[in-house]
Amino acid sequence: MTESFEPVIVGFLCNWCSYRAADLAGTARIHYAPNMRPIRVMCSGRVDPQFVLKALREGADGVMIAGCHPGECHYVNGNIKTLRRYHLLKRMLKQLGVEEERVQLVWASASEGKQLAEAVDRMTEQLRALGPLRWPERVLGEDGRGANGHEAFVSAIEPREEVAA
Amino acid sequence: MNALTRASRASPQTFMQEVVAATPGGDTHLELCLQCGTCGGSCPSGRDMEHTPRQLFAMIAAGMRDEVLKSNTPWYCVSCYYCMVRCPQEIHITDIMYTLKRMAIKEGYYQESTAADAPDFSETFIDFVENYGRSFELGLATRYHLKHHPLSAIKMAGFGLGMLARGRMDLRPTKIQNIDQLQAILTKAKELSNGSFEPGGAS
Amino acid sequence: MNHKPMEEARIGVYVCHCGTNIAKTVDVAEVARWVGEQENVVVARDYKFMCSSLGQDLIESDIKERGLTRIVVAACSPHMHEKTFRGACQRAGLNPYMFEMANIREHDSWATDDRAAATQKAKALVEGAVRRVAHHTPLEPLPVEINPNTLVVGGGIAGITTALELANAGYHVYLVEREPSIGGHMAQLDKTFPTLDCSACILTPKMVEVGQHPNITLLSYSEVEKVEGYIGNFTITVRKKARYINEELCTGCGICEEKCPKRVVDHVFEAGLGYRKVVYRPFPQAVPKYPVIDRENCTYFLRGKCRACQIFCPTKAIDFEQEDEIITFQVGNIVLATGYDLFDARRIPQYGYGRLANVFTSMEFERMVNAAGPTGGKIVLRDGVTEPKSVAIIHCVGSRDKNYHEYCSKVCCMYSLKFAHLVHERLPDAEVYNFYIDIRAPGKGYEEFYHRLLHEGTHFIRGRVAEVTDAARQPGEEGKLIVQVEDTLIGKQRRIPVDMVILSAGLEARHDSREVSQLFKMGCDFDGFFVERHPKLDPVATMTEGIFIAGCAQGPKDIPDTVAQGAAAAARVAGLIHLGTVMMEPVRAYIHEELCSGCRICNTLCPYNAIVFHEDRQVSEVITALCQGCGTCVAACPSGVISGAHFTNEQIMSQIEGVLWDVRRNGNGKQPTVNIQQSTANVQQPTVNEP
Amino acid sequence: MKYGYYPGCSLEKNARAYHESALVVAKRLGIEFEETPDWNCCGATEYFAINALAGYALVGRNLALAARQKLNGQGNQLVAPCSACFLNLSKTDHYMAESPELAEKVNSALAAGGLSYEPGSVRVRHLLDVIVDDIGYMTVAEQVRKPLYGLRVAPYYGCLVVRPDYQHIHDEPEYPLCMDGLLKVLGAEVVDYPVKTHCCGGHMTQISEETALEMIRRLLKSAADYRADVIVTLCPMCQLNLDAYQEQVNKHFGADYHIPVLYFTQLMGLAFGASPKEVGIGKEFVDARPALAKIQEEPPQNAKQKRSRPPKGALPMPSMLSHHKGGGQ
Amino acid sequence: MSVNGKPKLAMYWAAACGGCEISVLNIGEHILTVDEVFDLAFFPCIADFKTVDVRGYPDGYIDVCLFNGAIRNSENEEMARLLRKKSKILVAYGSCAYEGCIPALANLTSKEATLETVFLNNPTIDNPDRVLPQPAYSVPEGELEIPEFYHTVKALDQVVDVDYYIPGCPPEPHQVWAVLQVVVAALLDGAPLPPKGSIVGAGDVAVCEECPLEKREKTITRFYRPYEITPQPGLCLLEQGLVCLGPATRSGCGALCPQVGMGCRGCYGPLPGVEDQGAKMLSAIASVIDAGEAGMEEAELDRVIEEAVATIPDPAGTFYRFSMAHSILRRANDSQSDKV
Ligand SMILES: Cc1cc2nc3c(=O)[nH]c(=O)nc-3n(C[C@H](O)[C@H](O)[C@H](O)COP(=O)(O)OP(=O)(O)OC[C@H]3O[C@@H](n4cnc5c(N)ncnc54)[C@H](O)[C@@H]3O)c2cc1C
Ligand SMILES: Cc1cc2nc3c(=O)[nH]c(=O)nc-3n(C[C@H](O)[C@H](O)[C@H](O)COP(=O)(O)OP(=O)(O)OC[C@H]3O[C@@H](n4cnc5c(N)ncnc54)[C@H](O)[C@@H]3O)c2cc1C
Ligand code: SF4
Ligand code: SF4
Ligand code: SF4
Ligand code: SF4
Ligand code: SF4
Ligand code: SF4
Ligand code: SF4
Ligand code: SF4
Repeated sequence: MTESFEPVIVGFLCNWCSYRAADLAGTARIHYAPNMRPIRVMCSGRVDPQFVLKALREGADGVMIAGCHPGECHYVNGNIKTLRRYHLLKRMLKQLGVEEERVQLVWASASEGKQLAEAVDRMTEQLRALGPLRWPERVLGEDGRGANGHEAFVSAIEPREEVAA
Repeated sequence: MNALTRASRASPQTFMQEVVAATPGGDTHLELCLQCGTCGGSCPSGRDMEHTPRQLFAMIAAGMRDEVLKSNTPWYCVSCYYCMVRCPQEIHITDIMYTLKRMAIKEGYYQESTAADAPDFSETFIDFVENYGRSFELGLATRYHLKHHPLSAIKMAGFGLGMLARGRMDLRPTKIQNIDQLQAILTKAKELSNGSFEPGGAS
Repeated sequence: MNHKPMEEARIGVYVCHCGTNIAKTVDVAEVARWVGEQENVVVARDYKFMCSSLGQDLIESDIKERGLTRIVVAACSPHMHEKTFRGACQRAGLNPYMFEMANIREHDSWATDDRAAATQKAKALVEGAVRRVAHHTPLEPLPVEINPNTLVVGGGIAGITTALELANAGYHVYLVEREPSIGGHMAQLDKTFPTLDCSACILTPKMVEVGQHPNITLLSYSEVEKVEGYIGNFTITVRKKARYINEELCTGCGICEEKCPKRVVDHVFEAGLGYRKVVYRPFPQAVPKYPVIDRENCTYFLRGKCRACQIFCPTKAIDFEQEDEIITFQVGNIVLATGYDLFDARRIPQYGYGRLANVFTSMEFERMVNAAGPTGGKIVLRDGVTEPKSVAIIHCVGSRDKNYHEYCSKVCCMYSLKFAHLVHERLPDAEVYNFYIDIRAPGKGYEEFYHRLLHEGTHFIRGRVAEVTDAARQPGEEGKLIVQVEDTLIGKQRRIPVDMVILSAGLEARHDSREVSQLFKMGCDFDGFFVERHPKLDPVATMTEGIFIAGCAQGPKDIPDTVAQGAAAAARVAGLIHLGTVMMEPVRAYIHEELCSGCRICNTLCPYNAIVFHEDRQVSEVITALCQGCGTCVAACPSGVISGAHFTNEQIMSQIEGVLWDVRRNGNGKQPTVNIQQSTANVQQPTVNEP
Repeated sequence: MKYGYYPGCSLEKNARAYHESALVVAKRLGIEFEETPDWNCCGATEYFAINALAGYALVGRNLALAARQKLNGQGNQLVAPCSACFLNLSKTDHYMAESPELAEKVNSALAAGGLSYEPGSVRVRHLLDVIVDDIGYMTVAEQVRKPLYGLRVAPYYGCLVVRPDYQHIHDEPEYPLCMDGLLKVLGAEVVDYPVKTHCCGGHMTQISEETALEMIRRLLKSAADYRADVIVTLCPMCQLNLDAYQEQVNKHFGADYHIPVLYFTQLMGLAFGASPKEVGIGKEFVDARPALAKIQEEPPQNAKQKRSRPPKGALPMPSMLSHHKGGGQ
Repeated sequence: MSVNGKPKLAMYWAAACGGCEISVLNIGEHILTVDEVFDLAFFPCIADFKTVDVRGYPDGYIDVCLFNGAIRNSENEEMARLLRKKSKILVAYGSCAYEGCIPALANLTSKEATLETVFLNNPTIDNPDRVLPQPAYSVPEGELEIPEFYHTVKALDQVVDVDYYIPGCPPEPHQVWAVLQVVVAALLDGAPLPPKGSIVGAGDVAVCEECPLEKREKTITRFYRPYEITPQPGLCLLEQGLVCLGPATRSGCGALCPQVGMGCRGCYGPLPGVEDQGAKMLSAIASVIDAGEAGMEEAELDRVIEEAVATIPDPAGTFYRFSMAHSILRRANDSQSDKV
């Protein structure tokens, strides 16, 4: 856990609220940690838990899912489904030894640029304290060049052609 | 991280930043003063202050260090917190008054203020607390008044007798059992306070 | 584990400087150089203003000359210029959906000062877009027909303006108003600043026009209960509350009101300063003209006796059996003009409202000075007779105060000046004190009005009032209200004894604005005002297509601004109706039926019921016309057989890989595959003007 | 319910009447107190003026000791009857929670004495709040044996219990009503005078007597204007200033105030049937006995009717209590 | 192909339960055909071969090797590499070899904890000296080497290149037979082989497709463990609150488990286009939990949802029962591991 460790956060931001909140934060020149890298989705309900795992597996130190407050979803209640998935996912990630702070669900409506910025700052702070995740090296012990069958693993999770016998 | 707050906590350069850094607790918001005057209007002793709290803040913003620390204003603050709860910018005014008192004492300014003996009152009070763990009104009254208001001390003597007669004053101070522990804590606190929250300390 | 695109993608990447907006913080040249080395990137350039016509030309010519098949622009938010660049692609013959934008301005350069970190982040965002765009497929936007009818909610001056503009353009409007009459706050006002025209005189003709317009269906005393559907085709359910008056029989003669034996304080129209009967019209010029029976206070409803109104009604229009009516209809667009609530001055007890009799709110004062109001226009104390000899007007009550509302309410300075003028006019001998923090008079003729008040001899005291009290300290204060303030220009505390205090309360969002915004599925800001699509460039549209806002529902404003917004919203709606169809983003879900197992997980998830299950074939299907593309079902299908156009798993997974280029294992050190275009654009092009 | 109890220096000395009456009342109401062992002075309004960190550490020691008490097996509640103590304890807890930097420093100081304090682990309560909120008016009413009929009481809250209200006790710090309600339950007639949260002058008596006496005069004048028989306080400092300096105010301003100043617990005790001595009556400078003699056997007849109808033609008066929501077009 | 013209068949078990060999034998009378068509080159379960025999074979000597079992220790890995070298076609046979299966559930914990449970802290264990397996151990006869116990259990293709996959725990006999037929046709008649990397012996639609139980719109308020309720016959189990991975699992088994009232555990692995079976099933299940609605207070909302999802006590074990080794995260994070 070096002093200079800067966590990388992948943010899944809903097009209608949190993405615009991030736009607003920028427009208002609210400065916050540059550690979150946003990916736009149409609704937080689009966030497939696979995306979260993928981001962690690819080296992110944390994942932020952001959507409108319950009751304000552009698509009525997509965020409620997100919330349900998030709670179950959180339980599962706990079993997988991923600290709770690493995957966070944040509500930020389009006007809450400040709140979103604060959430990013807060999460960045928390991850700095936790230290890097670096799943491939630290958990899987991969050196990055196909040792331990890494490459085989890579090909195995590629979509495969399949044949019914 | 936020640029808005960063200005206030970083190593102090301006007088304003210095005051903010020396004020513990959450965000003091001092830099947000609108000069609306709610504080000055609300202050019960505002009538007798040389500068209203608002004026003091304008002077702080203008970097008028000497004038601010010489002012009797902080010493006339009675900690009523009216200004603080009414301030539309949620400025921690009362806490800032305490900070200014500390600064004035540390830099010896208070002797020039019209409330020159006020710090002595506080210091005498504290002296008893540090030695006994409890305050001691009789001792405080005698020591402070004899020193500063020998004339009124006579008047106060009547007051003191009234207190004694009503069983409202003890002749001897009470000492807490674990006075060593308290003293160790206070000594350590004073040592640490050279770090921050005190005038001149870096944050 | 790269997700490989189907065919070889030829990608062009354009990194925008946005003048210095981006370039100041992000090393744009370096980003362009670096991305030029990435897989599939054929051209990478940085350029001053990508959205300028020259910037767009650059994309077009590269597509044509270098055979680009996919475009990435790293610039501002897609909400700003996605349309612009899709247009450029289209003009060059490329399907506009083969484009992706990386937001390195709002999300990056404006959010930090750290140049190294910002540049690193920019690379991540650009690489995410590059990986993603490789998986884009050509799409066609979906046309949606627009129902030409419009719903306007709220019949204040904003709603009235919108309704009339549309109706006069020949389109049908349903105007839903909660109160028994339209008119809103403007109907309560006496004179309007700065010209001092009589509010009722300019408003009533418009109200009458609404009432009579063949293109307007006025649903007063009604509330919207349900909103379904989407732009072009909303289904609206309205509850028309029972008035207990048969509108077909009622002539509006007012005899019932006259005969009703019971009066109650009118907290709505008279702002608590006057009384009304239990069967009432809020004011004589009410539109529609029919009265309503206030069920909560009606003696008949409470005790089963009375019926005075019924007995005396000449046309037998009173109907105690009437029930609420539920009405449904279809509209293509919605305008919300629900206005504001006045800040409740009781929340600041030190100003004494509710405790000290002669402290009034601004709206009470409007009613007091109104010739049709409870005092017939006389300015008097609470006892109803005494004329005040001195009046204090306190600005910023509930506004510019973090304990209540941080924002400035924009109109109260001006109406406070108006009040001062009215006091001078009616009580020439009275002293008037205005207590202010700043006088905000930035409108046409507003500052001049302020000067007029200075001439009239108003005392302006700069200082926010600390408290209003009846605790006298000095003999001159006995029996008076004392306004305690720091006169900040003098720097001293002052106590001004007066007879009457008027609290210039601010405007706040409707108490139910959050529920209303949820009903219509659009956003509210922190203070409860509806959020506009863009604060400068799109102030009457919302994030939700087909829903517009106007007037004080969007934020505090005066009547001229309100009217301008009302008309602007009407123009936006008229434009859509005129087009007849809108093109919607083809972001839709699609179920690969041959792979669907019919597990029915997805069936209940769609908020628009767009997913149907075919019992015969045991498979599910998305009805494209209903789907709005949220992607919830896509994320849920355990078999992974629903794909969400333009937000496919491959696209997002690749983007994840891209944004993590620097921390991924194997993510680094791509061999440069193609030629590098290094900051050439700057050199080649002459100076460019601001877009 | 068991509470930690922090009497503070005043209650041991000049405010003994408060202490004694509080214990009488607590016993009747089934409140159990366990005094925080070996507590020290809270620093009043003085310590922060000399050294802020030491001031917080001074209070921090009390909090740390209270946190150790572990009453009721749950979060400790610490009752401080003195306003200044109450404020200093809750302020220290609040600022330590708000500023991790401060918390860390205070804790390093405490560590020198082998102590530590986790912000939030003690809930600081004022006695009035405990009686009104935890016990409730109903239970108090049940204990009333000798109602205070006919006694006109000016409830005086002063500053530090209502402001800055770190504990969020009051619906409305500018216009608190909880003690008014309590006194009404005792049968007293409560005057709604406008200065009930104004400042008593605090330590200004020691620094600028002129300033202090004027502050005290304002309070006495308003109470007198409203024909109060007694002023009721909840703070030793307020009691002392209004009581012991009344004579000086009279001299200085040529006035003639004779308004006894009692603690609310003293009146509660009396209403509960305790003897004046038990609740410390007689320790005050301005003798309370003449005022207390006004207490009647029967509730005054005119109490209800006094609410005269507004004159005809008068405008309706807004009510402070019924916040009319949703009104206005 | 060998001298007698018969293709050489091998079958080997690594970290596995043995069910897979049984499944091959279970193809009934077809086993005779197998015997007829193939020459056994290595099949420790039914014939006496030694590793040295295999080492002696030239590379590519074996035509088809059915490798079952996961890679748990160094011996498993060594055998995988050996058989890869000696085989033309290497098939990951059964869920363990395909995706880690039950052995890979050990990835939810650490090597140390696993050894501890197996050798030390277990009611049936008497190990007062707390002896743990050592890679090397001296006995009077000399130095003994036993295989190294890995930290992470892997699927076969995570250590060697794999040609085909046959999922199932164990694979269903009729599917096994169908696969063998394809291979035989290719080897003997030159028919085309499926493309490398294919998953054979399974469908590409979910188990639900084959499941005869009636599906309705799903609204589930809580989940039950199988012993807690008796499912109503004829009705989809998932709807009744029994976790069934059918929707996220490849068909091929004929929906064996649901048919007998036991929710599908997911042994045929994820569907095409799905990278992570567990995450997908989690997403599906959480989406249809009928807990919490938009109007609620946020804290209340969290509470009711927490409560509902808590009825699935072991989500990782449930959703990754078979696919842990192939899941996106592959194993749990336990920082003190030696990462082998
Ligand atoms: C004391 C005072 C004095 C003022 N004086 C001036 C002045 O002199 N000059 C000037 O330019 N401006 C003045 N203003 C400002 C002016 O009142 C506003 O600019 C204007 O009234 C705003 O109109 P609106 O239509 O947006 O809102 P409103 O007037 O509030 O109208 C909103 C309407 O929507 C209805 N409604 C609300 N919610 C619903 C719902 N859910 N369903 C159906 N209907 C609903 C309401 O009943 C109301 O009829 C003054 C304001 C105040 C407080
Ligand atoms: C220094 C400064 C800073 C500002 N900053 C902000 C800000 O930060 N935010 C903000 O909201 N507002 C700001 N403003 C205000 C903003 O500039 C105006 O609100 C806005 O530009 C007005 O736009 P317009 O179209 O009405 O007029 P203009 O921008 O003046 O456009 C009028 C156009 O008409 C053309 N034209 C004029 N006469 C004729 C003719 N007879 N025939 C043909 N064409 C003609 C002109 O050439 C011009 O192109 C600022 C203003 C100034 C001066
Ligand atoms: S009340 Fe607050 S904002 Fe106003 S002058 Fe005082 S400190 Fe400044
Ligand atoms: S806290 Fe001090 S400065 Fe503020 S109003 Fe009270 S006495 Fe005045
Ligand atoms: S506004 Fe124009 S110049 Fe600025 S970033 Fe967007 S495209 Fe570039
Ligand atoms: S308009 Fe004037 S009175 Fe109203 S909030 Fe703004 S500054 Fe205050
Ligand atoms: S993406 Fe799916 S859930 Fe969302 S609207 Fe379309 S069909 Fe419905
Ligand atoms: S969830 Fe997927 S597999 Fe199941 S019914 Fe829907 S589309 Fe078909
Ligand atoms: S029981 Fe399982 S396999 Fe059968 S339909 Fe239900 S979910 Fe699908
Ligand atoms: S139902 Fe599921 S667990 Fe059972 S055999 Fe089939 S795939 Fe395996």
